[in-house]
Amino acid sequence: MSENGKPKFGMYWAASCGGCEIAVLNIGEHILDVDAVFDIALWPVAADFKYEDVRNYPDGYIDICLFNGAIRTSENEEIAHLLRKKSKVLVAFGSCAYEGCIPALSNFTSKEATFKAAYLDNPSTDNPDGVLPQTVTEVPEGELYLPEFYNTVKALSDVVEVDYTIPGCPPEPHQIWAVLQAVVAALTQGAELPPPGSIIGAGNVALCEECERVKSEKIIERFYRPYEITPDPEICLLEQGMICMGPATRSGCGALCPKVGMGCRGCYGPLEGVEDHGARMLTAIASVIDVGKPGESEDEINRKLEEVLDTIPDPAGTFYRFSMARSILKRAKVNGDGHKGGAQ
Amino acid sequence: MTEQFEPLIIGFTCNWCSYRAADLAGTSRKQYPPNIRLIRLMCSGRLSPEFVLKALQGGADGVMITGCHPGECHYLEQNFKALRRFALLKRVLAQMGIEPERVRLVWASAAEGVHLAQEITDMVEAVRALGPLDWAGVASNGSAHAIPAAEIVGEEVSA
Amino acid sequence: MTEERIGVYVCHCGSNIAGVVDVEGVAEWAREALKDRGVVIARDNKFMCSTLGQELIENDIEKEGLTRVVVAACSPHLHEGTFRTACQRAGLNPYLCELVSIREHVSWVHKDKAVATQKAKAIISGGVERVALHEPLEPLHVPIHSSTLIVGGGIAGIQAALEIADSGYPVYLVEREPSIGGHMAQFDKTFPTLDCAACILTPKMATVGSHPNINLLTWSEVEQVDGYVGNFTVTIRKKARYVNTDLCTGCGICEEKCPKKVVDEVFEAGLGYRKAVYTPFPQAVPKYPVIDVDNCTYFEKGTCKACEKFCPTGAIDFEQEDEVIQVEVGNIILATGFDLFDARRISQYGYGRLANVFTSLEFERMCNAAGPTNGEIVLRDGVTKPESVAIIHCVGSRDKNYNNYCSVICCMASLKFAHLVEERTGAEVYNFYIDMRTAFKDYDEFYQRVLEEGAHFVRGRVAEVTDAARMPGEEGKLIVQAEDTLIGKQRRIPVDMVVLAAGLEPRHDSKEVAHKFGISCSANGWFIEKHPKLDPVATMTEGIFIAGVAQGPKDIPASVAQGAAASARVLGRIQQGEIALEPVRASVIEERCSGCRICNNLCPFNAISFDEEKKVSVINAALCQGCGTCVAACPSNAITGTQFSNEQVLAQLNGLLMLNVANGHGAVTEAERVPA
Amino acid sequence: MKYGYYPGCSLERNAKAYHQSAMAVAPLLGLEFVEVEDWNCCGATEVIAVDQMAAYALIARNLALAAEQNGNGHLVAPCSACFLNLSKADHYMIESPELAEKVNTALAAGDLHYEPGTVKTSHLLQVITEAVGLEAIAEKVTKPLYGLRVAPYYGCLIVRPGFEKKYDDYEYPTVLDDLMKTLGSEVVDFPLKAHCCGGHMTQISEPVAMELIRRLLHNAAEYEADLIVTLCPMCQFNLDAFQDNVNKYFGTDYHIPILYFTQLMGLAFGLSPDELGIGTEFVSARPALDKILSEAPTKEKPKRPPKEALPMPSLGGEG
Repeated sequence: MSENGKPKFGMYWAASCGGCEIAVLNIGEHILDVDAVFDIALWPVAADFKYEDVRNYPDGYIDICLFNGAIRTSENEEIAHLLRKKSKVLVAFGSCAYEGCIPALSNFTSKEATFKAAYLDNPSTDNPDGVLPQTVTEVPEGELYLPEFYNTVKALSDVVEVDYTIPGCPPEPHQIWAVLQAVVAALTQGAELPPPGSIIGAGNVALCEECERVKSEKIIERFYRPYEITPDPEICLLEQGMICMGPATRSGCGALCPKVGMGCRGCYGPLEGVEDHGARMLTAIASVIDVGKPGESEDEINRKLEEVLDTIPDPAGTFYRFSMARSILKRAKVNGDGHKGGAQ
Repeated sequence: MTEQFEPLIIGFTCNWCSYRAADLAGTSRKQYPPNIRLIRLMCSGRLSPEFVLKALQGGADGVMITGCHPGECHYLEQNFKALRRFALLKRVLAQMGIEPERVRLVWASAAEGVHLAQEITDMVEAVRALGPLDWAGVASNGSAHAIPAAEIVGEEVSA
Repeated sequence: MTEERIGVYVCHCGSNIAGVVDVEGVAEWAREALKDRGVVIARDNKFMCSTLGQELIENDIEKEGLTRVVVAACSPHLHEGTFRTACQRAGLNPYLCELVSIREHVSWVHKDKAVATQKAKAIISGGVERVALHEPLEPLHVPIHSSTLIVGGGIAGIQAALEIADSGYPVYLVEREPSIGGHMAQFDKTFPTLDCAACILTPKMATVGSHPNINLLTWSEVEQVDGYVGNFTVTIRKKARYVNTDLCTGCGICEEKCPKKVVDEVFEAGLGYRKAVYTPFPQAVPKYPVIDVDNCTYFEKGTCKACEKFCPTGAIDFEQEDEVIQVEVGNIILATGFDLFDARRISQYGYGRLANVFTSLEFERMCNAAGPTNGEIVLRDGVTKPESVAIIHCVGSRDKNYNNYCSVICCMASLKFAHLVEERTGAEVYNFYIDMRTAFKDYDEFYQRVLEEGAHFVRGRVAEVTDAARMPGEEGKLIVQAEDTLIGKQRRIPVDMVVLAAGLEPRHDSKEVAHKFGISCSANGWFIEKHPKLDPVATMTEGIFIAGVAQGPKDIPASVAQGAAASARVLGRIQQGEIALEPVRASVIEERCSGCRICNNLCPFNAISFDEEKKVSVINAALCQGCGTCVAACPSNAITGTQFSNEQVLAQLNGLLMLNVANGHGAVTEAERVPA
Repeated sequence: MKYGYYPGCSLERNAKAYHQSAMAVAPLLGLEFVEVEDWNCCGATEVIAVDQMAAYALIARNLALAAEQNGNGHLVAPCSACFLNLSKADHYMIESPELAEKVNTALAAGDLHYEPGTVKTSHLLQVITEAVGLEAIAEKVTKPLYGLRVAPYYGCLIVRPGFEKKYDDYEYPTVLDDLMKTLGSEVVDFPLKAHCCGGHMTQISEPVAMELIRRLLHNAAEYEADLIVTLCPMCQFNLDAFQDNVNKYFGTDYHIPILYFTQLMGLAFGLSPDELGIGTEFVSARPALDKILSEAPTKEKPKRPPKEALPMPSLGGEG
């Protein structure tokens, strides 16, 4: 490692899709500035480092470490601890590290069921002997080890203390660049960093604020899936019956999805003080369903209500698409085969 | 535990009807199992789903949501909002693997002390039959994995 | 750990609580176990609500500098006020005191001492966690505007208007029809005393018309109600009369000259005619006529203008337009009355098909000396006197096919009819009834009197009224077929005339009206009072009162009583000058609101509006009733509710969950704190 | 529109004309009726009184067959008794799973099963007035029944009980009235339109039966009806076949033909009387039918009532 006094930059890739890495590259030519300003201390996707190298760094050697990906395996967790120790500033980068994101949807089922889907039932998998990953495997040469695959996907903050969080699946390049600039400013001109624990690279109010669609009072008679309607380009999607997580989701992306007629999926996560992203959206949406007036019989109301709710095929999956690992319940209660008590 | 399982139920009550129903059950000395603990809200419409989730996650084995009968809401129509949210919450809870018997919506007017007591008794028995929810156990399931200090400080490690 | 200094007070309530809950034990536990949660004092006392008990709290607040108080005793609905005031006396904001119920919810409903004691601890634990997060609150004081809006100019509305106006306060009386008077003005005699309706009503109407404090707005309807108790802004549409009331003298020449005669479905109940320009009846108040544009030849064909030609003061104004005005009032009384059950719905009684079947209201008009027949009781041909009349009770009432309820007035009205028929025609009268209901002063005496006059009473519901003669003597008659349940036989009684005592129904538009004024109505549409016994004229909405049949079927004396009662409530308010509202309210944290507008139509009290400038939702604290529905709905946590914030509720939940029931025999172990 | 068709016993015997006319009219209205194969008697009004289980099993067998044989599960019955029995059995089986179970145990003996609620039974009149509709019918009218005074007779079975909200008003239905007006005929008020024709009383108590029938004839005569139009084989049979007995019994002299509404529809659609089984009735309809005018009678406008007369209640409202 050169001792040119350049701040050290690290980026790690735990359980995630790689989109976050691409997002960083998407900051365009600024990537050169990053290279100019920082020394890369760890960036598996870009440069060849061994865990061993990292272990040999003195504690706090890495000035800023962007950790993307959820905690899915013992390896993810082990490295999280390691990087926490070796980094001055550890950033949960992207939805996976922040709140589990898509990987955490498997918290609706069990490890066994996940394996079954991935290694046995998957049409593109050829696995006649039904071999499943083992933590320890005997071979003539001796034992081979694999990290343990957890039953429950966790957020980075569940296993180590996190200094900052940059939400998004993936975070928007302009937001990433803004954050990096701030950090650089802090490191070079000693500028003020935001208070630890804060969410950076995102807004503080819901997406609707940056969404240009016209909003009015909401009365929803039924819900539509994207393929079922062509939404009016001017009007709030939710009012048209398209599920849009915008009202419950942090701004910062520029309302990209609503702009193109797709409801917000909620990847920027909940707002400050909200403990459960899904629950917030659930209660908001349910409140404006146009069913139930004084005078109507309860059976009638329930019947209509069920009809309307049938137009939301997978409510939990919809409302907790990104936030399962950070939700109040964190996972579903399932038996080994992924079967649910509640779904009986 | 050799003793029979004693479920813990959290009850959210409406200040105007079900909480008074509970009062009435008291004044008329209507006995019911001690397993329920009530929280007073102004209206079933105030109930945030988080309250239910928190209760379950925090150790309750069941949650009873109570309010005025439809059409009798002190705030005209807010219990309909409670009804809508409950209907959707039920579906989400089912996906979370929580048995429907564990979260109930009960209408009880201020005059229905006996009715409320009966509902409580029924629910306690139903949840007792289901056994403990033990969400702490559920959530920690499979993630109880301590990292040996050795691995972090970078001494000899396998793989 | 909280900074607060919390005092916990456990009440014995004699043996009511102490008999089951180990009160000293609980206090002891609170002192020790809750130390780290801010409890600095925990005491038990025989009767916390006694002066001594209250002083205990007051002294501790003063001497020990308590900042929060938890009292574990009876239901908050009993003594919350008591302990809050005690705290206030000692200079602690009343809302920093929490009363938790270990009597109604513990000692009175559980027998197992150990378990009950454990539950009491849990409940106190919840109270302690909660109260630590309480905030000092001040009640909202809103001024009461001294003028009052009364909707409906029937006898109930008239009574209320006069009571208030006579006390020197301004009243706006809004009536949909061209004249006040309501149904009572249509009647001839009133039971049981048989004094003539007009004689007792018209003087009151006249007083209303001329009262300096009453602003009478007939031929007008309320369009919109904004604001809240003490400060309503009401938008009223004054429909065009096409008569300039400043010039009109009410001479009636226009009506006389108008060539267009139409059936009067309203005042004459369809039994008589009126002109296209008309005043419903001679003693109408105000005296000014209106032009009925749907029937006026000029408005139909563009020619005629007879009324204009002959009007001596040139008061006819075909160009007149509706006028929309706004008035400020502090309170509102709804006395919108009823609609008569539409007897056509019971086709087997033949109303509308068989000429000589009449409704009670038609019959009232027929008996009325000023009515279409000048008080003559005759058949539809207008000349023949009936020799026999059947009066069918409970038409559309006490019948699951139509209305389950009793319409209250029909028995007495039918008896009145029976008497009038007897008196004026000497005809045989047959009453077909289910039960006779003649409660209240002098009513049953009247029943006895009618019996003595020789009216027949057949107990049984009428199966059908038909003109299909079956046997000799039935030809040309209306045959009433009914089971006489007293002799257990079917009877067919041929009569000349049938009167249907049709029931009372809520106004066809009562639900919209209720919604407009933010009050609730029963499933059938009667307005719902705040308490059926103890608060019969108030509603759940502050500042809105109800009177008369709009609240449920009742007779004239009861309607008058309610009109007076409602006005008394309003006067009380006006004299207080202002009203204090519970500070349990929701509010929007502007900088967190994204303007998604989810909350906008969740409030039945219209407390939530949208600020188009700032693009955020706004809650009007005075309109807010504190239910918290919007708090629970806000997707971005931008709405908070005082006294019921998420933090407070979750803290209580957390406190409740800290202790768990261990086993059936009530042996209790303290589970470790559950993170919540 | 395709329907399962349950003729019922009487349409093969005394009510042949009803069957014949229905079949003649149906195609003109775009209706296709597929007779349920191997149907059995519905038990009429008696069996239920004797043994309910047997009765319901008997009826349900037809429903099971209908469900099995025709796709849209919509069954048409021209006979009021059949119609009532079929819909009643279905209704009660839906209401009471126990009954449904028992009935199905019985059906199982014949390898049949009926899932309550799968077959919707309608009376022929319903299908014609609701599914086809009066406008469509009006278009088909080529020979309007001008000047013919018709008393519309519903009988008691088709409208009662009201559990399926079958009619606008089961005390005083008007569907048939409207249909007859559409055909151009003049409908007289017929207060007894939903009263009982006596059913099988003719076999049980003559005086009762005779009186019930007399009332109907008397009422129709009172209103100067040329004929009574009906929709129920039992009603038609009683009023037609026993008219002579009534005359003998009471010394009266009624000659009021009783036709099925389908027969009058056929006539209005231009079919010949023979195609419609007209002529098979006991009281010949010819004289009445001869009264049919080629031109619409010029309605003398209602002379205004004397000024002292009181106005009739408006026909507004829900009535």
